[in-house]
Amino acid sequence: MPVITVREALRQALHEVMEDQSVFIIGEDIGHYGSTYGVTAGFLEQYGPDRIRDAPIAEAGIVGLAIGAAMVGMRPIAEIMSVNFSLLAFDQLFNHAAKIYSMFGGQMQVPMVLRTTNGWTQLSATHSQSFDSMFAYMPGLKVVAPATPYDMKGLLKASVADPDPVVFIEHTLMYTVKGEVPEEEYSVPIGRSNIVREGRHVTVVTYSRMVHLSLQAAEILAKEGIEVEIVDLRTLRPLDMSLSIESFKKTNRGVVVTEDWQSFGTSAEIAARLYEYGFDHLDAPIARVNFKEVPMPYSKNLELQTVVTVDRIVHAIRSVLK
Amino acid sequence: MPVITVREALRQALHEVMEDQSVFIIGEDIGHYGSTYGVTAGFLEQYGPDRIRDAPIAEAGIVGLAIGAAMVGMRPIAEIMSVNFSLLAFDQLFNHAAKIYSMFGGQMQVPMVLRTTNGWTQLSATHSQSFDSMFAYMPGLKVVAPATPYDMKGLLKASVADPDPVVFIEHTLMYTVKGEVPEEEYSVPIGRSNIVREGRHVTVVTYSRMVHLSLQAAEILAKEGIEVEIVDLRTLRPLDMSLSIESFKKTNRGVVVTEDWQSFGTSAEIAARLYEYGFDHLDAPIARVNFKEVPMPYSKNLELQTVVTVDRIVHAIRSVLK
Amino acid sequence: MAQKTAQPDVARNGGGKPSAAEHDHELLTELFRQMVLIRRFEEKCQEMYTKAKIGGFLHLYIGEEATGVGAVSALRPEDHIFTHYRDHGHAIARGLDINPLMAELFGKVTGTSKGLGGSMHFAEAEKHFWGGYAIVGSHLLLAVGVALGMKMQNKASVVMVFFGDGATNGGEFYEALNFAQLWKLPVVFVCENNLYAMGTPLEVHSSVTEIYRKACAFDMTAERVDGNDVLVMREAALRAVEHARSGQGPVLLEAMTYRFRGHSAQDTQKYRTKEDVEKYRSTDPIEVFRRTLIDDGVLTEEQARAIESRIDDQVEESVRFSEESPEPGVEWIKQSGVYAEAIAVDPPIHGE
Amino acid sequence: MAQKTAQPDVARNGGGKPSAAEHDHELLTELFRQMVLIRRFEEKCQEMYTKAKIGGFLHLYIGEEATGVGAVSALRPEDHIFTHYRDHGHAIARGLDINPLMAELFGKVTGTSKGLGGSMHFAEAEKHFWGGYAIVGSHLLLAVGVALGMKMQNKASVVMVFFGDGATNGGEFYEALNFAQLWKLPVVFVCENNLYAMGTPLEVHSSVTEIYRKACAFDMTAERVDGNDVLVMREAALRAVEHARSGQGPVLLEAMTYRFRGHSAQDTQKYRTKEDVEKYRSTDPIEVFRRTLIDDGVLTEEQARAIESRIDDQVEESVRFSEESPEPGVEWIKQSGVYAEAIAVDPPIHGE
Ligand SMILES: Cc1ncc(C[n+]2csc(CCOP(=O)(O)OP(=O)(O)O)c2C)c(N)n1
Ligand SMILES: Cc1ncc(C[n+]2csc(CCOP(=O)(O)OP(=O)(O)O)c2C)c(N)n1
Ligand SMILES: [Mg+2]
Ligand SMILES: [Mg+2]
Repeated sequence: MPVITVREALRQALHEVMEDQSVFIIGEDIGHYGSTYGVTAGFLEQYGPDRIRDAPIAEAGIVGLAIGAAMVGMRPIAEIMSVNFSLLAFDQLFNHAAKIYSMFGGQMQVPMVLRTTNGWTQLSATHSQSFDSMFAYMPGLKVVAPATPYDMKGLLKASVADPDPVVFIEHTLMYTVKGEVPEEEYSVPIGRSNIVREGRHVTVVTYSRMVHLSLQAAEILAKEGIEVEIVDLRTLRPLDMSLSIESFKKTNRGVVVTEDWQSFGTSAEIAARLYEYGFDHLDAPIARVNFKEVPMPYSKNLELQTVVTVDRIVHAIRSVLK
Repeated sequence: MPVITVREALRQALHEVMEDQSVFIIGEDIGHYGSTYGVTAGFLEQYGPDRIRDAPIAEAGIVGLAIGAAMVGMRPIAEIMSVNFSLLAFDQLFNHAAKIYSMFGGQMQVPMVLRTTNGWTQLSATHSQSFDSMFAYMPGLKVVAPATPYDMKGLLKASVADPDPVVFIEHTLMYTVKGEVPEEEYSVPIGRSNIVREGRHVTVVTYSRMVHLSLQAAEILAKEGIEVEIVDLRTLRPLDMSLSIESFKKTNRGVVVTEDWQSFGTSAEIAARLYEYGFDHLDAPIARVNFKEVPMPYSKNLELQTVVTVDRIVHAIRSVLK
Repeated sequence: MAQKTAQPDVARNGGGKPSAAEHDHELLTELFRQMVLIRRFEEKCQEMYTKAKIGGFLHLYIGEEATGVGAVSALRPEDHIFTHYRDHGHAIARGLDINPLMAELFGKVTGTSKGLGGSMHFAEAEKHFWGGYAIVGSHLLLAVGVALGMKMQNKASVVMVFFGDGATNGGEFYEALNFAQLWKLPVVFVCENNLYAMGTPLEVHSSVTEIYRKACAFDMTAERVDGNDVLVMREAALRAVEHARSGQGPVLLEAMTYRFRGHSAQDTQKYRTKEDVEKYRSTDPIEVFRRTLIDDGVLTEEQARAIESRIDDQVEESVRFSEESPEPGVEWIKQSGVYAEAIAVDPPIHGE
Repeated sequence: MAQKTAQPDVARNGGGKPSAAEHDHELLTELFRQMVLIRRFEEKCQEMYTKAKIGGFLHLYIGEEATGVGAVSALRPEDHIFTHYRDHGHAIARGLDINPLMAELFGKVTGTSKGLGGSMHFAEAEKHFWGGYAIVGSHLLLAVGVALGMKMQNKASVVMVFFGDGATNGGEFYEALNFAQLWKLPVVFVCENNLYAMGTPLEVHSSVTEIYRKACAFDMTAERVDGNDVLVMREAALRAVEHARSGQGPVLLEAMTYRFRGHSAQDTQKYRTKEDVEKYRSTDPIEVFRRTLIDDGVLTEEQARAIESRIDDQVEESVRFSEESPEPGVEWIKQSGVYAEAIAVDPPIHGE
């Protein structure tokens, strides 16, 4: 199987869905600029300005227009350059995209995808956030946050095909991550978690970029004979906990690794459900590994002490095995 | 002690803080209209349009202006008529109010209060939400959601006096709730939970309007000899779990009651922390009682099946005692 | 190097008041019928609200009927409508049957939104009536999105979107105008300027009180019209729709009107005097139009009465229909009511 | 009833290009010095960025110096400044010492924001330089808020806020203009129109490309000026500041300028040709002003060189200062670094 980057996997998915004439892309600097993270580079030249719509800096507008177009049969892919700017579109996303289907008694559908990206690297407080838990909190949205090139491609295709609004969360530090992607067409269903490493001593539940760091942590611990099982949630809403709970029932120990703030972040719900459904199998409190709860500092050293590192994951796993 | 409503308690607090000339109120329909929920009725006449600022329907503007004014020594109280419209101000609140202190290395403070209100009563999907978990997720904000007239007054006064931005969450169904409020001046510190009913069989952790429903549930169960201890968190950020955990260590059984959606809502963090810190005292999984996870339906019966009721709390308490 | 702002391209002046007699009598009668139907329907709504048959917020359009009826009459079936929470008038003008509308208010499954939406969320997708929205100003962007979708599908349909004067200060209004003009999308923005945003007077909330002039920031065609004259409103809407349909881009119409009732059923109306309201009531757009029709020989008094009494029966019937209708089922508070394609997961995420 | 849009109240035409000789030589020299300091400082930034001494985003102001220097020179110490992420020029023009600025870029505790903010978040509260903000258009509302605070405190100070052409399509821009005009607040909005929002050309992102004309929607005084001529810019800013200070309300200035470098250090500049950039470079505002000063006898070539060489030393010194400075301590990633008044709770909420 060809080994390609996350960026290339996303590009493949987008090229494939663009075959459907109802699909178009709307966002800032996706065209003339050549795409902030290179995902749509060359698309303007290939598909023209009608379907690759360079938008003004107006995030509410971008999402609102996508919703409207979706209501009348288009399949818009709206891109918000970084998740930090999505706050400006929260009203559109939560009060409209998430509500229109049920509020009007199922008369209308909003088959749109909102692509956006988490991330950090000395970008300071307003450019290094994660709002995963906010998106995932909202009934009416589907929320996807894949980790591998395979899942990126497969889930992006499923997201575009889905009749409901999907928030598709990427990560700036993952575009160059490589993995196998088949040449044949495929898609990955929304709402299905995945075991990415088998083990019997401890269950790590995670998603997005933290899958890769967790795998690294597992490698380190494997050398000491600690076998870590890792579940990649892939989708946050609906949240498929079945494999995680099954795994937990086997290992009786759990660590939740998420790249956001701990309190009221995604790890809270994930941990709560592990406790609830794994109740009879609790050998130790479940550890959570997350950002320190501070606006991200610019200073490199402070930033590295704020984010999640392989070391911190290793440490947390050890702690639950004590 | 005089018994007054939540509305009256808020009015008293606002009148008292208005004695400080740097305090002013900005919001929609707080003046000419006479205030949507009556809290600032008569204030325009008493304090004039300079300090009671009827604003255009521009939530980002209202919050943004409040932040700016706070940076130069004012103590603005911004009112967002209903929390559902606060989404339009999330960028201002999260990217500015919450960040300015730390992002500039402590040079500036943002002593503002954002008053807003949760609630429902056949207002349908976009007018019946709670974003408590979103506010509480944000480092840099303090988040307060009192339940009684006493706490409303005391915490509003503390919020206005606080040097940091405070989100102060009220509830449309609580303005007429009555309780004792002393005539002497007082304030209630931010970040301190409170035991509102003592009991030894089960710990209910809750806040805001759910305190009252939980008290009613406790009354019902008391008749069967079940003694429910109820902790009112009062503040969501910082989250003081000490009393809840202490109580849990005594009762070994817990129920978290919050008036929002369950997944990724406030009950997730509260439950996760009870599990984490009460780990050695777990006799049963902790129950969570919340909204059904759907956009709120207009139809009255469906709405009543979606929201939290005393019955559902009673049922949950019984379930953890089994 | 300082420059003067160019004049926005203001649409032709509507000229004097169009005379009723120049119009097709059937059309005139239909406009009259619609206005009366809206009025009587809403008077019944108020009554049912008082009886607690209707809950939530109730924003009545009473006094503003000429605006909605005149504007919507300029549209073709393939055109599209978006509106705000004060949506009864637009729905009825668009020809939505009042039985499902009243049933919606009663929260019944026969309602136009299955009882899920209520007063603020009337909709009928098949009639391209895309619904009432309750976040002020926010639906304008959806309307522009529909226009974009139509343009990309090479359809010549126009989107008309209604909103209030208060909706022209929030950012989404301006974003919508810029997108529409930038991409020359066929949108007719109809601002119903009733002089108040809830209880906040126009001059207290907006730096420019002639709302149509806000279009100048986008070089958008704009016009202020008397929204209380159904024929003036219709003429202006016809011009605007033609402008949009012919590919010349969007238009902003400002319709001057007035609401006779409170902002919602909760409103104590401290912000205006009874005399203010009475002044406007004395030129009630329906009364004035009725008199014109009779004076111009379009209708006789008896014919007018007959129309009114048929409408009263129809409204009574809508109440009966609503009373007898069943409530929506619990499937609406399960994931199947939330998603077009619900995904079952284990354990269920949703506390079911 | 259709009406024409009234003309916005456009400020007096700045007239012809002000001649350098008319001005105080000390002032002219100072303007020159500031522009050169910004240029050399940023050239050093680029060098340090390449050496990975500086991280994150780096948005250079090179080419636009005349705008910031001319505009800020119109302010008094008691006045206030807000700006965007492209903030180095405004900070230096405001007189912030470049040692803490460079140290900020190095992420050191001696930085102007203690190393917490980086390039996009220079600030010095004591100089009323309220900081660079990185959410496009969003800081305009804070600036209006400061103006409101000042007015309520009866202070005659003016707030100047900088932003790009791309920032004039988002809703917050319009909300800010409406609030400022509605409440007649002393704000000077300075749009730095450098023809691109990142890589999106002006005409692709904005329906009206003469940005100053957007003020017409608020009847706001507005003017377009040559932002590449420091004296023209200064004159226009003086007029605007005077207008604002005297209680006549806000002003929108559109400064025409051009950035010579990419949007940020990551930019591959596919959206414009090398020739485009060269054309502008040939009239580099610093070069042109330097030549004028020498031609008009304000400075000799030697004096200009002496200034430049002092600046080079100063910039070198700022690097040395930054290298030698310590990093911020871990107290900044505890609650004490997040809140002016941190509250300790048990167990700690914050994973500490
Ligand atoms: C974003 C937002 N802010 C506030 C409200 C509350 N609200 C509902 S209607 C209204 C007044 C709207 O006035 P206008 O736009 O003039 O329309 P009208 O009701 O007069 O027809 C307000 C403030 C809301 N629904 N949405
Ligand atoms: C709300 C928001 N959307 C997008 C971005 C990403 N972004 C940063 S700068 C920029 C372009 C801004 O262009 P302009 O306002 O013209 O300023 P310039 O950089 O040209 O000075 C964009 C899109 C952002 N920071 N904030
Ligand atoms: Mg109005
Ligand atoms: Mg620009």
